[in-house]
Amino acid sequence: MEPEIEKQSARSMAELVAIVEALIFVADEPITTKLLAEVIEEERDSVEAAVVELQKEYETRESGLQIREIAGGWQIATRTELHEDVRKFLKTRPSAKLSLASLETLAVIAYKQPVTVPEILEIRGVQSASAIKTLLEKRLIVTKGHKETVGRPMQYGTSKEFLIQFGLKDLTELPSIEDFEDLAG
Amino acid sequence: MEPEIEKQSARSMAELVAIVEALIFVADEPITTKLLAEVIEEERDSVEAAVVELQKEYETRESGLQIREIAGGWQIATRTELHEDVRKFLKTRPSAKLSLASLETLAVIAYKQPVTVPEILEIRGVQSASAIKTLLEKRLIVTKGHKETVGRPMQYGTSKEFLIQFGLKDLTELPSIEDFEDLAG
Amino acid sequence: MEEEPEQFVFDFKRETAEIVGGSSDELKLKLGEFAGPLDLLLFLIRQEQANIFDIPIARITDEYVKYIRLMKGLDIAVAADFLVMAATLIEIKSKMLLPRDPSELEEEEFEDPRKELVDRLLEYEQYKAASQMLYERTTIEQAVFGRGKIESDDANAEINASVFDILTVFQKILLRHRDEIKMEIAREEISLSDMIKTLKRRIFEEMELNILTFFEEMQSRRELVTAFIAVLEIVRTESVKLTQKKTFGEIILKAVTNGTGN
Repeated sequence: MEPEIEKQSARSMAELVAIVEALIFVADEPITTKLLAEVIEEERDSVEAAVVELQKEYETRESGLQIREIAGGWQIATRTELHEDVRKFLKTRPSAKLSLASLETLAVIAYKQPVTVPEILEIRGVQSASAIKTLLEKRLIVTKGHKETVGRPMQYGTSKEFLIQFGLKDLTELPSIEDFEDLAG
Repeated sequence: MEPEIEKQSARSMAELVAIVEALIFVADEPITTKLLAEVIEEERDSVEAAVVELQKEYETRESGLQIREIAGGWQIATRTELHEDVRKFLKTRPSAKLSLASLETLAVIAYKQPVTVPEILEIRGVQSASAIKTLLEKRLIVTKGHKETVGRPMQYGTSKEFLIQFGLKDLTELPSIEDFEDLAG
Repeated sequence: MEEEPEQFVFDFKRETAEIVGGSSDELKLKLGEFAGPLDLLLFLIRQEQANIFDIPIARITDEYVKYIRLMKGLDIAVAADFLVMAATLIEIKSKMLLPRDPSELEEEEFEDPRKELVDRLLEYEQYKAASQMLYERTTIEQAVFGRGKIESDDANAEINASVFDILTVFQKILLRHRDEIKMEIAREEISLSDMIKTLKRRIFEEMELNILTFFEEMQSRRELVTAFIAVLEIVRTESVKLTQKKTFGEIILKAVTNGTGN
């Protein structure tokens, strides 16, 4: 006896649409109808119908999002008309998220400020130019005038934005290494 | 002439709802009304109204997704009822829970913040160093500057990540500690 | 199949934690996880079905001490805080045994030796209940999922940094820096006379030294050559002899003790 015969959907169309929406949403990559059907154990035809229904729903309510068929699978994406605003947001979003290189550079600047690029290089052992650019763009660091030494290199320090994003009242609130020594155990 | 005067929305409510939906979607962490308003250059009130409208829309169409207010911002997430299918697809298990010691330490920090290590010891009756380290590593707590007392011990408080992981809008959403009184004895 | 235990790493109702008395001395212990001495104490009070405001201190102290002995017997490391509590309990117990000063008979002036402990237990119990609430919240929260990755995420990195991360990273940089300096120092070539000194010290400290082991410690070809010359030099001038247990066996440098060394 084929198990297929017993595979009768207990889900209504609305439920099917909802679960399909959730799965497309959590997937890291476009998800195929086949995979959707396997996961929720439904017929491919009904899954396909549910996705099409969902797609229509997004269109009729003029959502800021769309259900897109791409690379043989389904995906939720922002609507093309909104790309300008989306791009603007992506560019300006304040974020404490940093790459490791930026984080390292920020750490050196935070603890050694005011500090010049050659000094940062000395401590980190690698060039930090692009990290400094990123940090300036994110407004986490600011320039602190030239150092009165050969070549008068620019000095950098942390900004007010840095304090806000890291929840510090002032720089004295930066923890020191000793502060965490008790936790080492 | 004040530029403010010109700041009149050229967007209809439907357009506002759409753009707000798109931005909440692309943001990789809860996005505040304030930031939304800044990016699209609209009044906070109209943005707030748009989000509430969006939230209603998701509810009435019984979407598989929901608009949630969390950690002071807005987020799109799957609906609780669908967790079994979603988890099956993601092949994830409920992630490892915190130990009893870490949870207790977290509870003390959440209610007593800002609080120092000796103060936590006083309440729990046991050293909490390794629990604090775990909580720091899991980003559930952050340092809150030094306490101006003998030894200037470091103070700790809960983080935004704490709000996110425990599904809280803000700290006031925590039930008051006195509410746990009648459980005694 | 394995998912169940993961979901409940511990049980707040603590139905599984109990001390089970076996036959004679053979006590069996079903270990519950106790978050601290106050936690254990609360458990014992509840197990004895005692009133928290009128703790039968003698009985609870006995139970507490018994439990700690059991843990020790099972080679479970007992944290110092548990021992501190045992001492506190014994102290309270002895205070309770002291006859009350008749002049203090008025109830108001009489301070119950248990009071401070009771207050602490009550406060602790609140936080324990709060931690259960947190536990439930995160369990519910685990049923909610955020969106999958989208393209624009890649542009935004990576580490959601806190002050703690800044410090940790800075510490790592300092360590890395120090290691590099150490390496640079090590890279400087050691002179022949220093090498001879090192070798001599090693032979006289260890009585005999495997030549291969010594050579393996060298960090560069130049050092190795210096070490080789040093060995030749020392055998020629000092009271040291080369021995080899069998042909092609290990070569050992030995100090000549009943010295005829010049």
